[in-house]
Amino acid sequence: MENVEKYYGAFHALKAVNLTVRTGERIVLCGPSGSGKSTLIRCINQLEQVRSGRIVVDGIELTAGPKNVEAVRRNVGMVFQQFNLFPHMTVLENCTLAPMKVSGIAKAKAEETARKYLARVRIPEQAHKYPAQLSGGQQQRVAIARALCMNPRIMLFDEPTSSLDPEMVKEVLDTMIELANEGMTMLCVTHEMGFARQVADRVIFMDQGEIVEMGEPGTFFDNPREARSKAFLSQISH
Amino acid sequence: MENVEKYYGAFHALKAVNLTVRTGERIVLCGPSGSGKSTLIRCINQLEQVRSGRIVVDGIELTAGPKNVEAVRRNVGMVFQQFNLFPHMTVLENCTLAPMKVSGIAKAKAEETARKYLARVRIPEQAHKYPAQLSGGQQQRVAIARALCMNPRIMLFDEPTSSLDPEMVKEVLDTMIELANEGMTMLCVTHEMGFARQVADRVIFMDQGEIVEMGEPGTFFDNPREARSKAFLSQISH
Amino acid sequence: MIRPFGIQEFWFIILAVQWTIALSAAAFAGGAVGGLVVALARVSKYRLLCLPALGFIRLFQGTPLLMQLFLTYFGLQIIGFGVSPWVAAALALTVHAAAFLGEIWRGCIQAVPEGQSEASWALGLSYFDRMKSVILPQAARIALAPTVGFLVQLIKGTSLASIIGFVELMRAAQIMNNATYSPLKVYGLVTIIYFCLCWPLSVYARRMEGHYAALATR
Amino acid sequence: LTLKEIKDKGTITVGSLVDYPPFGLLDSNGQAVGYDPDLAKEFADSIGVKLTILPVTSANRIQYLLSGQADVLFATLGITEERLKVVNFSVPYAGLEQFVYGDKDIAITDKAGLAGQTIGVTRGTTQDTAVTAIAAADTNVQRYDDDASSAQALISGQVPLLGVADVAIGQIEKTAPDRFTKKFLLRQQAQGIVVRKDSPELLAAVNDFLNGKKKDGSLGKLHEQWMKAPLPDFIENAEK
Amino acid sequence: MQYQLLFAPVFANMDHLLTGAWITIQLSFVAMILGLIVGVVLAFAKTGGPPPLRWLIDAYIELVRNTPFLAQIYFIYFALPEFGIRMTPNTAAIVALVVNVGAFATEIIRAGIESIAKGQVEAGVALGLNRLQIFRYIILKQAVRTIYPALTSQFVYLMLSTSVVSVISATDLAAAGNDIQQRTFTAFEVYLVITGMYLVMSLGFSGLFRLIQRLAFNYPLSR
Ligand SMILES: Nc1ncnc2c1ncn2[C@@H]1O[C@H](COP(=O)(O)OP(=O)(O)OP(=O)(O)O)[C@@H](O)[C@H]1O
Ligand SMILES: Nc1ncnc2c1ncn2[C@@H]1O[C@H](COP(=O)(O)OP(=O)(O)OP(=O)(O)O)[C@@H](O)[C@H]1O
Ligand SMILES: [Mg+2]
Ligand SMILES: [Mg+2]
Repeated sequence: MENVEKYYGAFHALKAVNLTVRTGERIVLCGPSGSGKSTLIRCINQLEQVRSGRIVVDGIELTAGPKNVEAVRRNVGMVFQQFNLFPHMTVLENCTLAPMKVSGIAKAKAEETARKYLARVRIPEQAHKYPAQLSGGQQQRVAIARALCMNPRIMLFDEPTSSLDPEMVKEVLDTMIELANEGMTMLCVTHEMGFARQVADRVIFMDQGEIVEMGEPGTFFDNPREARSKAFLSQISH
Repeated sequence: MENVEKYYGAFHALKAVNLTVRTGERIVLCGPSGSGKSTLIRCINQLEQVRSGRIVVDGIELTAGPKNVEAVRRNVGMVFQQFNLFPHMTVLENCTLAPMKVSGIAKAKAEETARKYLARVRIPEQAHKYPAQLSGGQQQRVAIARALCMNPRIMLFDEPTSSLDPEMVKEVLDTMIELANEGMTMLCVTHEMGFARQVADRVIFMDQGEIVEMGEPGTFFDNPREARSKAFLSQISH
Repeated sequence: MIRPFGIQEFWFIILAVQWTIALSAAAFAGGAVGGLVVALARVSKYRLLCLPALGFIRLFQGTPLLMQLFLTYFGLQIIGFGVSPWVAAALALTVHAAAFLGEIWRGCIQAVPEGQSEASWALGLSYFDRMKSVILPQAARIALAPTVGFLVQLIKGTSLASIIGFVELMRAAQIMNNATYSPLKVYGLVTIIYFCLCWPLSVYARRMEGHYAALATR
Repeated sequence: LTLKEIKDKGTITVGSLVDYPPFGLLDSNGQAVGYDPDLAKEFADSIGVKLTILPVTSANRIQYLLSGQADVLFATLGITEERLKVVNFSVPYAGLEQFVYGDKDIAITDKAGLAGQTIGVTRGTTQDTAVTAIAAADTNVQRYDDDASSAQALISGQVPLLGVADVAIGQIEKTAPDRFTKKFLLRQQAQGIVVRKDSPELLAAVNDFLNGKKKDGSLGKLHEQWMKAPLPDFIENAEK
Repeated sequence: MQYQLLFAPVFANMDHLLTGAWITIQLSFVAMILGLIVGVVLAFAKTGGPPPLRWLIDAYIELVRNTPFLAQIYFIYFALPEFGIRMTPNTAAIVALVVNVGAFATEIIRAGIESIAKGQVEAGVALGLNRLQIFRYIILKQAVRTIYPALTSQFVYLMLSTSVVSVISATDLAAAGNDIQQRTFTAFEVYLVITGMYLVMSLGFSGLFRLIQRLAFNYPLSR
């Protein structure tokens, strides 16, 4: 990601952002509300178009044309704050839709894969329920399984636990930790500092559309360099 | 509150709940989602009708007839999780509506009172804005001021901070702490343990419609008696 | 005896617009009052109010306006309350409007979040104050667009009053068509007139809808 | 209402068509004029009451009378058996000749030719009754709400044939000259003024009025004025 | 004057009325299905098609929504033949109904599509689905569920508006009623009976729609 600039109308949402993520790296993004964290990761799979700059994912230049966008989306899985499960489909159907329609995989095969990932996020028994019948934590784990079914090489998480009840945060974080331990490349917006300390290779702190600070979690949390980072950290651990 | 039983259809939401609150007492209610916390405090001002049992507020028996309900509602202020400000009225109008319509206070007098309470929740300068123009924390403080304008003898809070961004939780809690210090009788559903420790006279833990444990915050947090309380406490402070 | 479609015929049709407008206005005014009552009855928790309101809505939304007009005009005469076509048309359209507006407004009242009612209750407001100061002003904002939309439907609906011989725009057109045998000119003109009456309202309704959506997503 | 009640009230409400020139139409002031309204005016004068014209629709004419909205109908109603069952007719005061009429190229001379054809009529008129009576099983009869619609159906080619009265034929010829011809005569239809069965004195008064006007020739003059033709013989001589 | 209600002639012609009612049901049903298809296609085109297409659709919707159905049906039956398009009355009635309900359905379905949370589309995009797939598999069913009440009342309204198609000599229930009342001169009674029949049909349609709703949209909504 080189020199990426993003505007919403006149609003400058990302300012000359540069970021390189290596395969297998696990990155946590944090920063105050409105700092551009979501915008940044949404640019990676082109949910938002950038004004200028280059984004290269897995050797493919996203910003070069619509063909590339297709290819990149297949390799990038995304998990949203609001889960965004499809309420009119069962858990299994949620997981098999994209493999069947996008990759053209046969139904039986797609279901097999789906069950495998549902087992991995520990809810194999919920396959035939509808999203609304699950708790928030279960829903978010389905969302993770759904993304995994496309065999992505990178996973993006946008505040995956912040609309969950406190009791459910842990089960989702555990799933994410497992995933991290298996070597998945991950970019994760979250304020869960415990998680960041445990798995992140790097923590990135953003404010007002800029990357303000970047570093190992230990260093960042205990010894932030910038004034803005300090202010932020003191606020969220009041 | 004696032997209160509440059903939603066939669902038994409150099971033989007994609770006495003394004037000036500050109580924090906690417990897992769906345990009946909201139901309990909503019964106190008759937002929900109970099946059986007696509720006596300030010497008036609520469960005895509609006349009493009117009287009790005037003495009980309530603050909701979703603020529930009236979006089509300015902050000042929100605060003066009930005093003018219910207590028949003249406009000038009502506005004076409203300004006093708005000053007390530290947002005197926002009086002429509309709720949508305020941050969540400011809105919740307006909601508190609005309830105070009716000079209630008891204040009920239903998770007043749980739909706020982390940065705004503190300003609302501070307002509540001040209120507590002034001697207001308060019943508060919240998971903010810091707040509970600081101001609560008693913490009540509910599960599945029952009061499971009740005690001083110190004792309750550091040394819960019941297994269910322990499990809950370990979960929310993971 | 046939005559060409000339300036005189043109004016005859144009002038009939006043009756279309008068009929729409009368029906809308009456329907608004009735609709409010029906809507409030419909959201009431008392079955004794709720069920008759529901029955009223089902009956008048479930039968053609054409028949309602006819039965009102001749039915009133038969039971001994003979009224002019104008009164009968206004009455039938009023009832029709009350049923539709009642249903539209019920939805709008119910679209006001439950928390608003709860907050009013917690503040001790009476039913009357709660409705007047809190619920209805908010419902009204939601209701504006669909209400104007219904007004368009009502204006078009007045064209059916021609069945009882009331001379509004559509009936005037029929009369002129029978006199001139120029249906394309006559009905073309009438269509343009209806369009001119309704289109500004439709545009306004959509603008309001967008306005409300913008407010709601804030 | 009985005749006496009408006289006491001082006004008579007459149902007339206003969309059927030259029998009934609206003048430039929106007043009902034509053969029917003019005759009604003279009748009201003759019994010494004021006249109110109630414009009626051709489809629901009789309902206006039966339900009591109108006291009497001067509404170009053909005298038929069916109608006589529910209302009373005066002596004939006008007559129409009804034809099967249609595209020049269609060669039909009698009712046998209607087999397999599509023919339009105006719903509920006496042509409707006549055409329905002679139509073959496979004749497709299409009924429109008023004469202008039937005529338009013919002119726009939706139907090749029409059962229609001479008055309307005149109008069609002006709009679309030389496209259509009369095929054969359906029947000669006499029109009467209509009152309810429960008002015999009113009927008698109408008959007296009409017979008087026939005798002194003034009915013929009024007819001449509006129809540009004398009263047909079969009406002039009809006794009822 | 005492008006005697005479229902005997009406009931003597009940078969005629029932035939008319059956045709009304058929007309409504066919028009409904076709109108729904028109609505779905146009709503899809309108929420993402090229601007000229959207303008065209807008023009169509505005024209239909702001003119009386009576005028539309006159135009289709009497004026289109001048351009060489000739239809039987019942076909013309269906076409007019489809044109009419198609415009309303487009607007309703569009509103439904716009009411779907943006996150649903984003989730689809993130999974790599294309625009048509997102519409077909994710949006459509949810959209129709949200606007189902509006859509069904529009259809009932459509069924009731078929009562004016008799002006072009279509043979629906209202036309059958007209024929009978012209022969028996019991207009009031006939209209009373057919009004009752319309009521039964609209309640029946509403019931049918509720049944379809229960069968087709049985997935639970969020708690
Ligand atoms: N679609 C949009 N149109 C206009 N402005 C937008 C849009 N989306 C985001 N913004 C603005 O861009 C800025 C960055 O938004 P972004 O969602 O990336 O913040 P964030 O760091 O994810 O915040 P949060 O923690 O609240 O999710 C914010 O100021 C926001 O108001
Ligand atoms: N209106 C209602 N109808 C039916 N069931 C209800 C209703 N309101 C609440 N319940 C049920 O009653 C139980 C208690 O609900 P309550 O809202 O009191 O829980 P709570 O402890 O406040 O939970 P939370 O922390 O999620 O707010 C829940 O299981 C809930 O599903
Ligand atoms: Mg964000
Ligand atoms: Mg609660």
